Amino acid sequence: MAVRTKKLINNPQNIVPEMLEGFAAAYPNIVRLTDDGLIVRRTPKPANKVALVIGNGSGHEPAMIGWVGPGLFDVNIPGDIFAAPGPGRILAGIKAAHPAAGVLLCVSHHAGDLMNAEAALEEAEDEGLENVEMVVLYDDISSAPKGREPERRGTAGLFFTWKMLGAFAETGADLAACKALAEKVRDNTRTLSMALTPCAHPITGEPMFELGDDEIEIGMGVHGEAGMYKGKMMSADETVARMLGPILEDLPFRAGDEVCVLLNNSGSLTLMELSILHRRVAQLLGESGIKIHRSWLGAYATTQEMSGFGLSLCRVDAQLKNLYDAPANGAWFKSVG
Amino acid sequence: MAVRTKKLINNPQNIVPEMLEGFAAAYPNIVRLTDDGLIVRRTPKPANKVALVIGNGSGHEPAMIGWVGPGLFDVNIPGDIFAAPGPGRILAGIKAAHPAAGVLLCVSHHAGDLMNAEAALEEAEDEGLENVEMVVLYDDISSAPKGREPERRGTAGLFFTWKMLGAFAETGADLAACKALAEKVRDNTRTLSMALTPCAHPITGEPMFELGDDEIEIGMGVHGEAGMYKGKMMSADETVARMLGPILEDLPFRAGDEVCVLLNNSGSLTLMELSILHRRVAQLLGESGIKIHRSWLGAYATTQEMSGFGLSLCRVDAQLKNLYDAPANGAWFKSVG
Amino acid sequence: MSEASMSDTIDVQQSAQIIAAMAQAVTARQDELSALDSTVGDGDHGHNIAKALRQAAQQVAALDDPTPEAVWRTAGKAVQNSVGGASGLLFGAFFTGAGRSLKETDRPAALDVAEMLAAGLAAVQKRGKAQPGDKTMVDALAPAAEAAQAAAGEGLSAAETVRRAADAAQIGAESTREMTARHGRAKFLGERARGYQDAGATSVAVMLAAWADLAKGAG
Amino acid sequence: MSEASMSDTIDVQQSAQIIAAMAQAVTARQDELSALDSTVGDGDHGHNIAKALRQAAQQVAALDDPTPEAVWRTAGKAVQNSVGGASGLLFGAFFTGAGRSLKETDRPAALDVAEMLAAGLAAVQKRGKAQPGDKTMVDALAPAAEAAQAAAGEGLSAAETVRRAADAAQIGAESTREMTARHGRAKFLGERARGYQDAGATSVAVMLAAWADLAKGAG
Ligand SMILES: Nc1ncnc2c1ncn2[C@@H]1O[C@H](COP(=O)(O)OP(=O)(O)O)[C@@H](O)[C@H]1O
Ligand SMILES: Nc1ncnc2c1ncn2[C@@H]1O[C@H](COP(=O)(O)OP(=O)(O)O)[C@@H](O)[C@H]1O
Ligand SMILES: [Mg+2]
Ligand SMILES: [Mg+2]
Ligand SMILES: [Mg+2]
Ligand SMILES: [Mg+2]
Repeated sequence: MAVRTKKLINNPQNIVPEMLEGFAAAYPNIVRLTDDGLIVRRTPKPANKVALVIGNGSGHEPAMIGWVGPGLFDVNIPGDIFAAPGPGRILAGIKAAHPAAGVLLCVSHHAGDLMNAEAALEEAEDEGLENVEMVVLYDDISSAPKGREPERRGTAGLFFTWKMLGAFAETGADLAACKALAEKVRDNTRTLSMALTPCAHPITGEPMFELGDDEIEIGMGVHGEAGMYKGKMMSADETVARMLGPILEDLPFRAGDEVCVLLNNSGSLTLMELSILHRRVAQLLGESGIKIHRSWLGAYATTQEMSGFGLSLCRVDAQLKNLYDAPANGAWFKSVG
Repeated sequence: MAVRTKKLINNPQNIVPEMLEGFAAAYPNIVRLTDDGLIVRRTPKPANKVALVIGNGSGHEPAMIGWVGPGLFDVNIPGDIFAAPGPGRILAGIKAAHPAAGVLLCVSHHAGDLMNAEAALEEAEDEGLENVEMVVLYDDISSAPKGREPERRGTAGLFFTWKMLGAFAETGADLAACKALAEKVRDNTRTLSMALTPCAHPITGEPMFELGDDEIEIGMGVHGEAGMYKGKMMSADETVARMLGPILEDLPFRAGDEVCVLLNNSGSLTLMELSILHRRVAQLLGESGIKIHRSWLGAYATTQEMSGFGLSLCRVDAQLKNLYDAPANGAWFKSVG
Repeated sequence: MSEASMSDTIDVQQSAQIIAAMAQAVTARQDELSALDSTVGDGDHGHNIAKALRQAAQQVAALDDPTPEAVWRTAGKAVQNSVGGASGLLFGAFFTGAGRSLKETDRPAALDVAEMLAAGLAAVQKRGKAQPGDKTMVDALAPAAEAAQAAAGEGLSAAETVRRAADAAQIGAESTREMTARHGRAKFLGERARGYQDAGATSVAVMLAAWADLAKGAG
Repeated sequence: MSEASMSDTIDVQQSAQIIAAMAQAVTARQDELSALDSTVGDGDHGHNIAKALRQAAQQVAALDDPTPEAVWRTAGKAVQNSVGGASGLLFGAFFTGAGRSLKETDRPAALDVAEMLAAGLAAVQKRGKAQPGDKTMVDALAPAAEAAQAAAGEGLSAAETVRRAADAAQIGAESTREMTARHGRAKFLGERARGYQDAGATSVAVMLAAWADLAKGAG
């Protein structure tokens, strides 16, 4: 099985701080690393705009350190590898974003992220911080059935919320509006992911899950959490067909709808493969009468060097299209008009 | 050894055309796929500006299909996997770019790329095409000793020429000036690359070279061509030290110089590892009195899912810094002011 | 070790020693705990809990003029913020909850132990929403708290109370092998999680055993 | 197969057959040729040359009203543009060069064969700059051209001339095993390339052997 046990690191205990230091040294024009290990914008957002804050386990780069910047997030609170930051650190992140016209804490739905965010918000309340709201984001249709969407976990499709909410907050929208927008994008987004090979946990060096040489798994979470289907390797076209069907049914996406498409590389898939996959996605959407507004192919949120991809669709209207096309300038996510 | 033999493709013979179709369908606002398999800008450059054309073997995505767009290339001629396009296709690419104020054909120095480009230029001359020039680009210090620079091969450091020349051509500079600028960037750029694990050739499915479980190779070419050092795995900091020394000596880069840094992911390295590597690069450059203008960490030219990276430095002056910071909007390379 | 301490109350010095002993015990079994987490989770639990408890032991040692309550609450904060994640938050909540129960300090130590475990369990369940049977640390903690309550009620010594709790936790941890998960990453495995012992429950057993060994030595 | 053809001149039908036979032969040995390329190169030579020659055979078959010169030159263009790369360009140059030499058509076929190989070799060397001893296809082509020249000078038949050339190419290809490379991707290997037979030289030997087999059957 193709697990890369070699990693170019120093002491495994220092991965996160060394990564943050090297990252901040590379992009001083965009971000700043604070003494308490937060990634914040080099040029803070004016105080009359809502600040966007997100915490997450590390190991998913470019997410989320690379998504801090104009048109995107204001503060990222990087946790340990695959572990959400604790409440104390989240609270520090919220304070670093203040004073803006309120803080919206975005939470990718995983047990750890949610529990720590809840604890942090209680501490914020105890300290009398005002105008702090939380929005829980999820998209993965394999993790809970239709009708129980709030139980679903957050995966690559959060891309759409990050991008559109980031643009929306720059317009000066207020906290309630920002939260509503995030929910709107979330509720129109669906994702299904698959893996060809696992990755090694950077600290333990062990494979995060097992897959046979001719096996794939569909419905993986972003830490190798089990999916809904484990089976034989298929062609690119068959893989797409197998994944797109359940996605279309779930929302459901219908003829006449307009969508943004994301094919997210979970690590070591190639853009060559993503392009071949996208060919089939575009063909099938065309056959279903669904129009593509924009597609992005790339590694936007990874699970180390795991090879696989997530297929996400977001149904868009005029408002969302505008926000999607707006410029953004994170270190690792840039959009040009 | 960690070779991923599974690839998400259909018929291996159709990889390139299917990739181009899927790519063009994803980015119709930026590129267009012509009937003869060229990737050209959706909105052509005005005829009074020099057009930039490049051909290359496929399999290195995002290079070069993702580098076509405003501020970058005008036409890319994708070849078969790891095989430069033939003279007939290069000639078609040159013609697709015409009529602009001339065409500069950029050649990444590899035997196949150069021989085919030479043959194409002879055909262009035979057909009476005017204002077509060629510039040969190279950067890899491991492929020929100092003093024999023109024998060196082209690797990830060509990034700097692509970016700066792309911006320069947009200013309306004439053909001779464009060629001189490309040579200036090239002559100030040095690269050394290393690999941790090979990749599989997408057509044959076979590993492109061999490396033991605890081995690395320094000085690799972009198709697994042998390097100058094969040895035991080292820490990130040791790897950087081992690679940066020869690079600094070669130009040489000196105290007081200002440089742009590129850490190019050859496929399945993680941004986490690149950041940790960059931390040490920044430290060592600081100790040498060399100032970093900008660093970019990412996968800009890959060798499929090979894991490894290239370290490139480009010495910059005011002109080059300006060009480097100029906006660009390729499908897979974007720069925001 | 102070002989007096274990016999009457959970005092400062002893609290710090308990936390240090727990840190040592999970560090010694770190790889085994990670391995347990690797089939049904992401394989890092041993690393997480060892790092968290070492951090806790350090921060506790650095306190000046602490109370027992402060010692345990400091440990809780340290655990929560050193590694984060679900387990950081929940194990942190356990320590913080246990610490809070030490406000009232005029009880015999055995009752303190029972109260600490009950309060710690309540804090874990408040955050994590897991019930016994859900294949989590609660499956070790709940029987441990129950056993401690019973032992203290019978008038056993603090050392004996902790030993009973530790033994119950061990049995509870082993019982998770037959469960399917309803929380944490393992929940997505469904039936496939059966046959594997829960990592977090095992940590609880290891930690309580370390406490029991220490108490026995002291008492 | 027309018996007459091979005995006097390299005509259209025969030219097309030669190219088809070459395509078939390299396709049959495609994997072996790729394997040769895999240690010192990128392991795709068999794929490249087989695809290129199949393309050439197809395009040649589609010509209407061709001359022998046009057949070989069409094959050359097809090879160059179907796979590209160093080998596409060089094998293409070989066919194009060989085709150009057929402008003069009043020679006996044996002399045509000798001229074609000489002209093909010259075209390859003009583009690739490789000398004999550099571990490339030239190490098969150069002795083949020399052997053909000698055979034709001795007045041997065209079929015998091709056979001599093919045998010389085979020996030449095998001789590359002892060489270090000065061109292509293998050059970066230095001494490490020693011991491996060059893929391109082997293809030349396979192609000429296919021609010789065809000529024997016809002549
Ligand atoms: N909701 C929950 N309630 C109680 N315990 C939980 C819950 N979720 C997870 N756990 C415990 O956490 C353990 C996993 O811890 P760890 O591997 O350190 O964290 P992570 O899952 O973030 O990698 C599980 O074995 C389980 O005992
Ligand atoms: N400069 C050259 N002159 C002659 N032959 C060459 C030269 N460079 C490469 N070759 C031939 O090309 C062969 C490799 O072909 P192939 O693998 O198809 O191309 P690539 O190296 O582009 O993958 C080598 O085995 C060698 O015989
Ligand atoms: Mg974890
Ligand atoms: Mg090749
Ligand atoms: Mg875990
Ligand atoms: Mg090859």
